[in-house]
Amino acid sequence: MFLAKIYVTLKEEVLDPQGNAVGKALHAMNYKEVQSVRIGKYMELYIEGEDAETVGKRVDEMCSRLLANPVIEQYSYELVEVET
Amino acid sequence: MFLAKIYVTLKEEVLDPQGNAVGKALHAMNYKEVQSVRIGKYMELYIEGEDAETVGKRVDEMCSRLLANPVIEQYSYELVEVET
Amino acid sequence: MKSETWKEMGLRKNEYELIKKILGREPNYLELGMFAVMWSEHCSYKNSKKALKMFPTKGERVICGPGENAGAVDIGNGKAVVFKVESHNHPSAIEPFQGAATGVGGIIRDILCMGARPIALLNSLRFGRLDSPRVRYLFNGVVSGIAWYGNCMGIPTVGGEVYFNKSYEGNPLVNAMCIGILNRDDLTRGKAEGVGNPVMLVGARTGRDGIHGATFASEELSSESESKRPSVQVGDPFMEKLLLEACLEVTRAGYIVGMQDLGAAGITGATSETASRAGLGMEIDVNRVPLREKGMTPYEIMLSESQERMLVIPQKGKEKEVEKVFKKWDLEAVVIGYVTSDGILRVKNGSKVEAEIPARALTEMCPVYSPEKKEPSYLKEAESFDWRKLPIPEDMNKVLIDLLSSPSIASKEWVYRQYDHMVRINTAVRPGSDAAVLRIKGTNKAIAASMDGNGKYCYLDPRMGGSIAVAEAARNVVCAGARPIALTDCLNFGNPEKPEIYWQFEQVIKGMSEAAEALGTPVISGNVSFYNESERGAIYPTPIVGMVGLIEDISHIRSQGFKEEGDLIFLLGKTEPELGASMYLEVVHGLETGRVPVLDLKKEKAVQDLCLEAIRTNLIKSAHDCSEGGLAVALAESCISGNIGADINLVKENLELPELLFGETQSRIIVTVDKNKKEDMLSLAEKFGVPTSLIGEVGGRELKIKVSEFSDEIINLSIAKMEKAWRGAIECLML
Amino acid sequence: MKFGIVVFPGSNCDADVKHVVERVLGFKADYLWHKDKSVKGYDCIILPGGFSYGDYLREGAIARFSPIMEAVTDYALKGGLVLGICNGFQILLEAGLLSGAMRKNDSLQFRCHDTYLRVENEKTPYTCLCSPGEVLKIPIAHAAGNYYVDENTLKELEESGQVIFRYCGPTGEVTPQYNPNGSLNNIAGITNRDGNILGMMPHPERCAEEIMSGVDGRKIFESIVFWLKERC
Ligand SMILES: Nc1ncnc2c1ncn2[C@@H]1O[C@H](COP(=O)(O)OP(=O)(O)O)[C@@H](O)[C@H]1O
Ligand SMILES: [Mg+2]
Repeated sequence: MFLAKIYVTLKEEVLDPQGNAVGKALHAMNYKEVQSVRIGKYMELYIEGEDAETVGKRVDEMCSRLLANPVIEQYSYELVEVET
Repeated sequence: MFLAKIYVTLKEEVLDPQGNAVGKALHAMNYKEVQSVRIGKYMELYIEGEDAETVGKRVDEMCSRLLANPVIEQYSYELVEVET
Repeated sequence: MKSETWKEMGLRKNEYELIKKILGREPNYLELGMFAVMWSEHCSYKNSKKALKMFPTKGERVICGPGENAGAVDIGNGKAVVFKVESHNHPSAIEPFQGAATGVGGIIRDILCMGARPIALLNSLRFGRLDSPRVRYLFNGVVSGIAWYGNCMGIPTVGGEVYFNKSYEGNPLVNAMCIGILNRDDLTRGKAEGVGNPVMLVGARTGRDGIHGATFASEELSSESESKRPSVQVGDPFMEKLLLEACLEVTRAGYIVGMQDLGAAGITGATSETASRAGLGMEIDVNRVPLREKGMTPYEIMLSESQERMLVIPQKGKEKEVEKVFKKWDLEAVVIGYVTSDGILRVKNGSKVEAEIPARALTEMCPVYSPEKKEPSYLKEAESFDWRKLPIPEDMNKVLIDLLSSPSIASKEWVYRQYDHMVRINTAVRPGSDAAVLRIKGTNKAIAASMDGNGKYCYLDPRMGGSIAVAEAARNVVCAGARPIALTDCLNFGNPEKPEIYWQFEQVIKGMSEAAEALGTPVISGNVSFYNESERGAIYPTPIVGMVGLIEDISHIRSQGFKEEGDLIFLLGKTEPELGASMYLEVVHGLETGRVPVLDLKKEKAVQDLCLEAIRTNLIKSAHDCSEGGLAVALAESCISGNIGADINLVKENLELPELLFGETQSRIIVTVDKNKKEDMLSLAEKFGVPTSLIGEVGGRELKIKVSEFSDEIINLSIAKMEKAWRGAIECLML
Repeated sequence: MKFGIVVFPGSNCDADVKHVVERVLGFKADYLWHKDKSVKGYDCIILPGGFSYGDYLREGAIARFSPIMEAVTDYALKGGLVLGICNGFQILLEAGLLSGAMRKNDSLQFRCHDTYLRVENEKTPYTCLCSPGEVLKIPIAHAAGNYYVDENTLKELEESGQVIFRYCGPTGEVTPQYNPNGSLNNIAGITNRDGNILGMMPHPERCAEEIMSGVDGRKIFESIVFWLKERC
């Protein structure tokens, strides 16, 4: 079994209204040292599989097909082997 | 300058409707090997600061006060020092 | 300048020559870019302008018509309503959620810059068929995008329509309409009046959004900035909500002389249009524009289409007050220039002049074209199609259920339950009836609104289809108890450079104009969307009409559901032997052909006048027009909406059963009347010269239809069964 | 009698509540700006619905740090009446004035339609004109009304009568079929232990006049008025 940790973030040039609003809120709460905030998604998938390579390929496919929206988002992931 | 990578996830005992829906969608797309899906948030904050320890304390505070809701969520974070 | 840069920017040779003549010199790169966007079809309407002149635009109530950011009509009590529709088809095809969301954001700003408070949103949507996963993805994304933006803004989305047809498979249509209200005196124009008045940019920061518009490759734009340009814009409804409140506050305070949203062509469009409307000029400094990204060039700044921005022109000396209001709402407001007397739009970068163009040249001097036109060859064939050669199904119950559960006819609850349609507590008739009704607080009045259009009709007979779109929209509003007062339209077509498409375009406008004239509903605003084509060809020509009607007394509000056991059911208007272009042919036989039902505008007007008079005199308790699916579907909808059955007896005469039950003859309305008022209804109908028949009675838990010459009931279906088919159909397909 | 209605950036039912208080009930209502620091002189504070701060991050998460929330908290802890409707409820949860949290609706969609609510406790300032078990028809409009709280607290809420409204059928049957969002125990509204703070997802202000298809929501406002009068 593998645990896939997937990070989906907005592409750099895409506006992040949510991140902006949170950044402003942090400033208002006096965390003035915060320079910028970007908010994305973090997903944990437990996946049955023999070896990291094949699982990795599948995860990549899931990301590009469903989990991330390639028009505005980018993704990356890590695989960790776990005990069943 | 530090980059704080923050992970906010639903507590284990809290049902994750979004994760379940994505899990079902993946099954329907024939990724039958997916055992479970949990969806959380991934945030990147750039923070001005001298040393990792003080910045870490501040980040922890931001998380517990605003970025995560302790009733249903847990958080973790990493700090990376970056060039300005 | 590199030769033929103008070509890459989408300008024609004659246009480039004209630009040189206007300027008396070669334009520089920025100037050329500004001309290119302003003279693009999207901004200049150069291919459609002539045809659009056919529309009737004047009327007693019209305060301002096409040409302003939105049209405005007087509704009495010192108040006016402002409305307009706009398309966001192409962005929604690429990214359905954000594309649709930013479409809603855009149309709201159009209403806002008239100084009006937006009080309602509607939308008209077209998709391919729901059995395709891609279509389901688009449909789901578009609906949730519309929901997100409107809900977050606190503007109720009260109505609209959705059709599914394979002609839209590669090209979904997303048309959004917004209605606003204001005191007549507060009406603001998109005019930069008063030499010396400051020009302020407010709201979101400017980024490299949507610069491609009219231009692509070039030397001046580094490949780096090219790659940084997002292809899709992300909406920020929260920002727009703040913008809305702040703009209304400065308007009401009387600080400003003009206001204009930043839409297509960004700062270039807003500055040249406001200056040109006032016959004045403007000088701005791109250096002062707050930017979201580093290293933006004047070209990028002038052409950026970043969302959630407005141009505000305050009276000189009121800058500080305006700034204060925006600050209160946590928004930036920055003076970027001032109004000048010389008629020139002058763009500076600090002290350096980057562009100097007569403002009028950008907005008024684009050449106008009359594209070639040609009647398409398929029309004759369609017209001669004879449905009587087809077999007639045995089981009409099944046909009715199939029609009720076909996605284009089925309940759109799956859609509108995702929209907050009640916020602002004005929605007296919610989505799900013929038209939505909004009360006007502080008066005894209400307005009704509906969006309609039938692409298949327009494909098979553009002129008739155009007329029917207007007539049906008006009829829907009438069924709610409202007198139609004006309309807005969105004309969705394929590539106008194809002669067949342009022919359809002209015919549709002709048909719409005739109906608008006959029904007394001037066209006060609108939008054209061309190039809706994919490899599979053009979409059906799809004009969408957004109709607004006025209810003088809220006690006249009506909805489509049957009300009370024992009420009499009348059919206003007469069913003709017509079945061409119907949903029946589409659902039962998979055919989209035949002769479109004939609309007689005199009859239409008479039916509408009769219905309104009968509502005004309290004869009518419910009203529902017959549209797609014909009489049987309309009866079923009234049963389901009212949660009560009906016993119907129809006379066959010269009609075949499918024509009688499912034909889509125009100018028909089903109404219910108290059982003691039969004669009153009939004599009123006679007075208006409308053939009217008593067809049944409200009651029971079934819809039962008997037809003369047949001993058995032709239709006998429980409400529960019909409701399940109708209400559950889309949800079931979307699971 | 005077009501205070807090306006956060992104509030959008503020005007609706004001309309009902002033035009339907005939009392005075003031808007209270989120940057204000005092709520003195009011008999009841209402946090209206909407999308404060766009509902970015989490519903109510940012609004709860608005300057005025300190004053509201103070006021509430001293026993003042505080009613949070929809987004207002979410803000009260985030602020810790009520227990629990909201998750996204189980449908993952925004839902806007009528719901039926069973009145589970008619002894509160907000329900004192209702009869026990009365069923009210009040619409919802939200994307995150899926109430959650840990098991122990839930038990406490239930036992001490803090669950005020539950989603139900037209005749009061509380079943999953009538749960529009996945909320635990079909919960639609709760109070704090003292009963002076109510959070509810449905919008009573949307059904307080005949023309708005139903007047059941008026009962909640009238209860407040009745309770305040009785107490004086
Ligand atoms: N996209 C939509 N948004 C909101 N309401 C919709 C939408 N589509 C359909 N509706 C609602 O469903 C009802 C029926 O629509 P439709 O079948 O197009 O009616 P009609 O045939 O009378 O024009 C109308 O009240 C309409 O407002
Ligand atoms: Mg209709």
